[in-house]
Amino acid sequence: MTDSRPVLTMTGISKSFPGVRALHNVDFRLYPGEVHALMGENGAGKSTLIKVLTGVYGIDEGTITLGDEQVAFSGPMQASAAGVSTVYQEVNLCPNLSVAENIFIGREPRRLGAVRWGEVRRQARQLLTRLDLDIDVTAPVASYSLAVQQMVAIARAIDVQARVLILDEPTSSLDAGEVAQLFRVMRQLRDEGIAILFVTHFLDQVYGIADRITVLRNGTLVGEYPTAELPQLALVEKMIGKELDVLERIEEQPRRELAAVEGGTPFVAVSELGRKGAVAPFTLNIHAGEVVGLAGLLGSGRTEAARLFFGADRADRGEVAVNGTPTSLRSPIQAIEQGIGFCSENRRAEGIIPDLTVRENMILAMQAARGWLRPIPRRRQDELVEQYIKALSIRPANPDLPVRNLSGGNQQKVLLARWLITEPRLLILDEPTRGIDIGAKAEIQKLVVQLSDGGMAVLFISAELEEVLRLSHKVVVMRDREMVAQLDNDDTVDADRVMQTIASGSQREEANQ
Amino acid sequence: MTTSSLTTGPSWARLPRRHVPVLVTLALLLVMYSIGVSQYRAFSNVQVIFNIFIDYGFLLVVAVGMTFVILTGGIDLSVGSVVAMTAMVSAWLLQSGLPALLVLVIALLIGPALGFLMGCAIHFFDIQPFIVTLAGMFFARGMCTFISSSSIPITDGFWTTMAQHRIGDPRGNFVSIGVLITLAVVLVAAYVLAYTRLGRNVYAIGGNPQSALLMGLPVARTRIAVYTISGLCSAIGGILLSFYTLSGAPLIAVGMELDVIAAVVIGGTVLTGGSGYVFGTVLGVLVLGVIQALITFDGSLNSWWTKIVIGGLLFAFILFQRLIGIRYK
Amino acid sequence: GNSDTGAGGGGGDDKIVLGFSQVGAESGWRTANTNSIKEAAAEAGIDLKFDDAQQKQENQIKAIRNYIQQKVDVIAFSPVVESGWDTVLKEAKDAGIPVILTDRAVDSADKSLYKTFLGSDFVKEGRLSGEWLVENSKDATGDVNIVELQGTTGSAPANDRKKGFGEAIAADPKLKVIASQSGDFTRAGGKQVMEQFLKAHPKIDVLFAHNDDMGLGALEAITAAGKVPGKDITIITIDAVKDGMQALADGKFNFIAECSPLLGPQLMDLAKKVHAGEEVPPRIETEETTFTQEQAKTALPNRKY
Amino acid sequence: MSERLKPILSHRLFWPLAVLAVMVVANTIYRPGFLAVEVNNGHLYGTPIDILRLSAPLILVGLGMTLVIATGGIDLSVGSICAISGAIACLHISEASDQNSLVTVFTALAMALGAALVLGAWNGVLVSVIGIQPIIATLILMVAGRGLAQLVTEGQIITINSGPYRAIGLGHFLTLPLAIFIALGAALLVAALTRRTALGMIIESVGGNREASRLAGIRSSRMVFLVYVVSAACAAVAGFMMTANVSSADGNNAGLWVELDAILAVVIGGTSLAGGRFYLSGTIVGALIIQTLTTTVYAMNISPQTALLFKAVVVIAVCLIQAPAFRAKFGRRGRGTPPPAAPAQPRQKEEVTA
Ligand SMILES: Nc1ncnc2c1ncn2[C@@H]1O[C@H](COP(=O)(O)OP(=O)(O)OP(=O)(O)O)[C@@H](O)[C@H]1O
Ligand SMILES: Nc1ncnc2c1ncn2[C@@H]1O[C@H](COP(=O)(O)OP(=O)(O)OP(=O)(O)O)[C@@H](O)[C@H]1O
Ligand SMILES: [Mg+2]
Ligand SMILES: [Mg+2]
Repeated sequence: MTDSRPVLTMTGISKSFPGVRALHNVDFRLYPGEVHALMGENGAGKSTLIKVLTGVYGIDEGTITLGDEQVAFSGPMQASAAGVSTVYQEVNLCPNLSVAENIFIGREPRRLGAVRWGEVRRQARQLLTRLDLDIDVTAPVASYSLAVQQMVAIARAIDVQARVLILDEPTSSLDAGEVAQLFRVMRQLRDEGIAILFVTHFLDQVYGIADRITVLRNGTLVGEYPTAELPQLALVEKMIGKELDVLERIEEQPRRELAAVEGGTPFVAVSELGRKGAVAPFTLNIHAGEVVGLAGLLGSGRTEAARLFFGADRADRGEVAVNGTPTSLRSPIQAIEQGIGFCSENRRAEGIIPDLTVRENMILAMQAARGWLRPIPRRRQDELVEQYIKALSIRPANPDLPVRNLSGGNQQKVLLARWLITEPRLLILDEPTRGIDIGAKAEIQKLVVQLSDGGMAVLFISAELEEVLRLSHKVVVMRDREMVAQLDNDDTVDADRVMQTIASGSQREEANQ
Repeated sequence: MTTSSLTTGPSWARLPRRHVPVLVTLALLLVMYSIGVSQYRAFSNVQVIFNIFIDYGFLLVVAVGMTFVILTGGIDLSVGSVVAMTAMVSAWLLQSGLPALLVLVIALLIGPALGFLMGCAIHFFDIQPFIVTLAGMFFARGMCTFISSSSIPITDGFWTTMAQHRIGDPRGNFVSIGVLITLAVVLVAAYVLAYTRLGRNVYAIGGNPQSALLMGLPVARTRIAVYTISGLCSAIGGILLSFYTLSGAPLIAVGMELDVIAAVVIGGTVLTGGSGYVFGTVLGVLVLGVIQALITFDGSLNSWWTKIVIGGLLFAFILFQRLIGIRYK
Repeated sequence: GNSDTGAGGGGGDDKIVLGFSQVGAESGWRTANTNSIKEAAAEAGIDLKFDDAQQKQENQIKAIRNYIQQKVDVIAFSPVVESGWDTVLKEAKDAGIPVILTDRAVDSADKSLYKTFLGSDFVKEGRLSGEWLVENSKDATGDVNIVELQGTTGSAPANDRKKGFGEAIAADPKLKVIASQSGDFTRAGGKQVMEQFLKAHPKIDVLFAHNDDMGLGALEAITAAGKVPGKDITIITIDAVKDGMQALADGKFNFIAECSPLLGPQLMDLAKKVHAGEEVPPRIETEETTFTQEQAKTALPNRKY
Repeated sequence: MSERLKPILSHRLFWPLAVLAVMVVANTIYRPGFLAVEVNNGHLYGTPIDILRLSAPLILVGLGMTLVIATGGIDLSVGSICAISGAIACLHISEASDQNSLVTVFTALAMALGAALVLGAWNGVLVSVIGIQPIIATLILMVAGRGLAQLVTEGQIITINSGPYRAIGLGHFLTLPLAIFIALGAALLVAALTRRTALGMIIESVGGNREASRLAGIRSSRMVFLVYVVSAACAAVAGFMMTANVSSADGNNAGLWVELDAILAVVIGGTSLAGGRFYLSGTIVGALIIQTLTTTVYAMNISPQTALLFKAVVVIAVCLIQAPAFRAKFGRRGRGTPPPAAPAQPRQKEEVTA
């Protein structure tokens, strides 16, 4: 399967940022016709290794050989010209341009120097069909959900005539169906002899597609292994440097019975809440201490429903009662005052404030709720920030670093901390584990369970159905922007059952109570 | 498994949505024009519109260049001074006896050269465009007074012809050659933005420069190119101005950059970059022209009321533009 | 005839319509000029269409074009700069509308483009100031150090006043301009520049300011430096606006060359004449004088602006 | 470079201050008396004092502008607001029977400040409620405001003769010009308001990512509204100083182009026009640099014809020397420790997703 000579060799790569040594003497090889997984915890240096390769960052030490030549790209433009095609970790598209244009910009089909728009659209449609995505390619990319954007970015990358294809966490917001589709395309490309570098935090995906695995830890190379020779547990051990037991613990965590949490007035009760063009009216109760999972396919309207709960978008019909008293949630502030928190799936556009420090990002929501006149005393800030840096193992553990300098996964944890600090009574988590490593993911799941035991209600959205099923007391199934079912999460409910519900759709299942 | 398609309607019904701001602007412009016609009889003369094109030709050319810059999310404050400097240099060189063609070439090179340098400083040294082009503005204006502190008349035959040749019926309605040059510039710019890679890269950078870089687009080249283009447009604008006034004056076009930016923004281009059209800029310039024409035709305002009314009309226009634009979105 | 006057011409058909394009309202002087013209027009029964160009030549050209469209009877304007008027003036000529220049001249080679020029001579103002200084420093022994506050760099009054003054003081080699800087015709500018002059040059005998406002600003700087204006430093300015005249009468200034803004009545006169097709002289200078401290005391009570 | 120097060299204010020092040194070489300060009538008198006094209005306008820019906006109307407030105050005083009465002066100040607040609120509404782009929203007032100022003064220069009002621009306190204390007081007030409370962080957060801030529960619109009001208030006080400095209100010229100088000061001070982090101390140093530059032109007797060229050169030099990218390229002559390579990324601009 693999050639004898690597298409890409990186040797002795070191890279430091002010105050952080992101990579230290790392070697990496990539063979044509293989899928090679790059693994490591959040902040291990995976993205940095990729960016060093494509010239986004300069290298401090080390050499890169592509084919037979030693290369030092001055930037992504040169890299892609040399046949290295990359999807970077954060979705990097131009929000103002159309889907078709985002796919083809920089290499549009032209005649006499003029872009052939018709051709661009036609080819874009074709390409997306290959990924099984049927959307309007003339609409601006920003009008689509993050998952669709991720697919578009992938489409852009796989169309390039490349020798090396790099995918940095392409699947973080995709659901099983999309992932399967993506893997089909990846295998096809691999068989054509393309070398694929693949980063993910999903172990089953690694074992599903990767031929070999390279593990990084703390910016240093742990080793390179054929997938077949590295069992899951060993891989995890190599990534985190110690044995992991939380993973098992979470599996056997006893979830309280639904009956135990339901009853009494629900904390939030919405009836026929809806917004034209976004979500069809739906009715849902969430009780204190209850975890409600939202399941559905990409673009099924989970995010939009969640936003109505938080007042991020205004509902144009329906009623809301908090603790039995009717209220209206017309803006995030009102929702926060009612004790609701919302952690957005789109951390770059709607989450982090890149210039502010980790500390400031963490206390922002709490501060906003207190009002500007009552700053949180520095000592209290320190306590809170330190507590959550430790609890969520945010690295580097320096609260005064601008959050933009953190790795993607760590930024996500900062956002989570922002809401946990406010101690909300209902926390809406939209893809909270997106881009988070397995250790931290387990921690977060544990946290959700703990919080709900402590009486906090959680609305949990994840592209990973297993995760939803593991945590929720109740699973709400959405399809085509409509709530189609509410399932009590008892022994009868499993992934297949949910998928069936999604597929059969309209048939409304008996909502509990 | 196919993800469901959620398009909100047939594509023809959605298409104009992008153009809503421009269409609204056009409609409001027509409303304003008809107010003028209903109030002042001579306002309906075709020549009034032609005059706007004659009088605002150079502004429009410069605004086209500025559109490129603003689309990338930058700004160019040097344009007014570069216009003045170009006119000044032409007048000065002609005065010293250089042949017209050579003067034209030299004058057309200075603007882009300065723009290129500013673009390099902005891109390679990562200095904010505002400050770099402000320095460019000081520099170009300084060059004007350095060349001569009083205005220099142009008597060259070529220039005079360009200035005074009237296309159309000499007694009736006419436009100047400058207007044709202006229209040519507008068309070329519109084509470049819509149909060439350079144009598309401009939009991409305006949308998100970091993404554009990671998508492998030539960010450096494009950034520098837009400032060079703006410099070139200012140079053309300067030449047009020197046709228009047949002289180079050190203090001409002071504060023009603000008019230009206003025209571009009124035309629907967003200052943070990434969205806007050259056609919108044309409308923006026309809006300024019609406002000015309304004021002159009225002829009863005193100096300060003139300013207040200009501000008021501008406000009314933008307010309606905004309110109607939102409703149709 | 004006039977075809465009709409907005207002008034009866027999009224002359005068389109006037003013430079702007950049100073008190200019406002006095505008007021004079408006008042005179009302008095003379002339229908005035007024436009403020906000110090932009382009705006003036636009205004003139619009006046041509409106078919006014006479066009008058105070050019922002000297050059660049040929094209539009030709259009006016072709449309058969006579043009009168006020306040500032144009450098057009073709004198047939306008009927007449009415205004002051900036060079002369500078020269008168210089001549007075030459006369009054006859007895001085040793060098007389002059500092000059120029108007806005590149503007016609600044250039011309500097020129006239320079020519006049060349007559006496004792008179030396040791520093010359632009104060932008404003009080704040004059003050700020003068502060630095005072620190850089321990011995300043004369201040020549291109307008009263800069002189008034400089006064403050001189006082703050502990010197007595009008005594320790001789102050010469141009314009003779009210505040300036007051300073002169108070003995703080020493000499002002007048630059009168009251062109209105003369302009209306001319407008009627050119409209009737009468011949007018190609250049009419406004009646202007100069003031010394004594003259100022007598003139001050009946100054209009 | 020695390890001890590093923190100093990497301090944000190091390069702006260095530029300021270079200008002062150059001036002193040109004219040794440049730094001389003497006592005159019981006040300190000398060029450095002038610079401080004259930069006071610019510092004030710059303070407000810093906050506006921190939210990602811009305020072009400050110059006009200076003119209007100065005009209103002077008009009221000039009409009073006793111009020296404190009551008159305070009423005048209150009226003018009130008017400025209204204008600031107008700007704020246009930007935050109606959603007009800041540059164009404030351009409206920039144009119309000049007209309003002239409407107040009827196009004339209103000269007043009021001791208390004069004191705002020219008075002394502890031998130093009062204007310096006013500017300093305003700076301290703004600094306290923003840094002692959470206001500063909230403003930075709104400027850094408005949508994210909204979702974190910040009333973004209200903050945006507020900064324009503060900016107008600062401009109003600056307008008092400018008019008091020459004891007259000139509707046309007071505060002309001060918006450009203020923006320049803010940018030299290290605040990005894209919004986000802001540095009040940087703005103050920026304002001092600009005023020193102007004074240098006068003090060195640079001819008016070339003064702008000189300014251009200095401004570009200031920017270059401050730009980390420039220093990284040309500063690493010495073989020693190479400075960490700055990421070759343009300044990050947040993705604005609809
Ligand atoms: N631009 C930067 N400036 C400073 N430090 C940075 C920068 N980019 C990354 N780092 C640091 O380098 C380290 C490696 O980050 P990197 O993004 O490569 O991690 P990663 O392995 O991709 O993690 P994740 O799984 O969370 O994406 C982190 O400690 C991060 O804080
Ligand atoms: N497959 C698709 N086809 C067309 N539009 C889509 C699709 N997926 C998402 N969208 C668009 O994305 C927007 C947001 O959908 P939303 O975020 O509510 O979905 P979601 O269930 O949260 O899915 P995701 O997993 O993508 O976050 C919708 O406005 C819709 O127009
Ligand atoms: Mg990463
Ligand atoms: Mg979602």
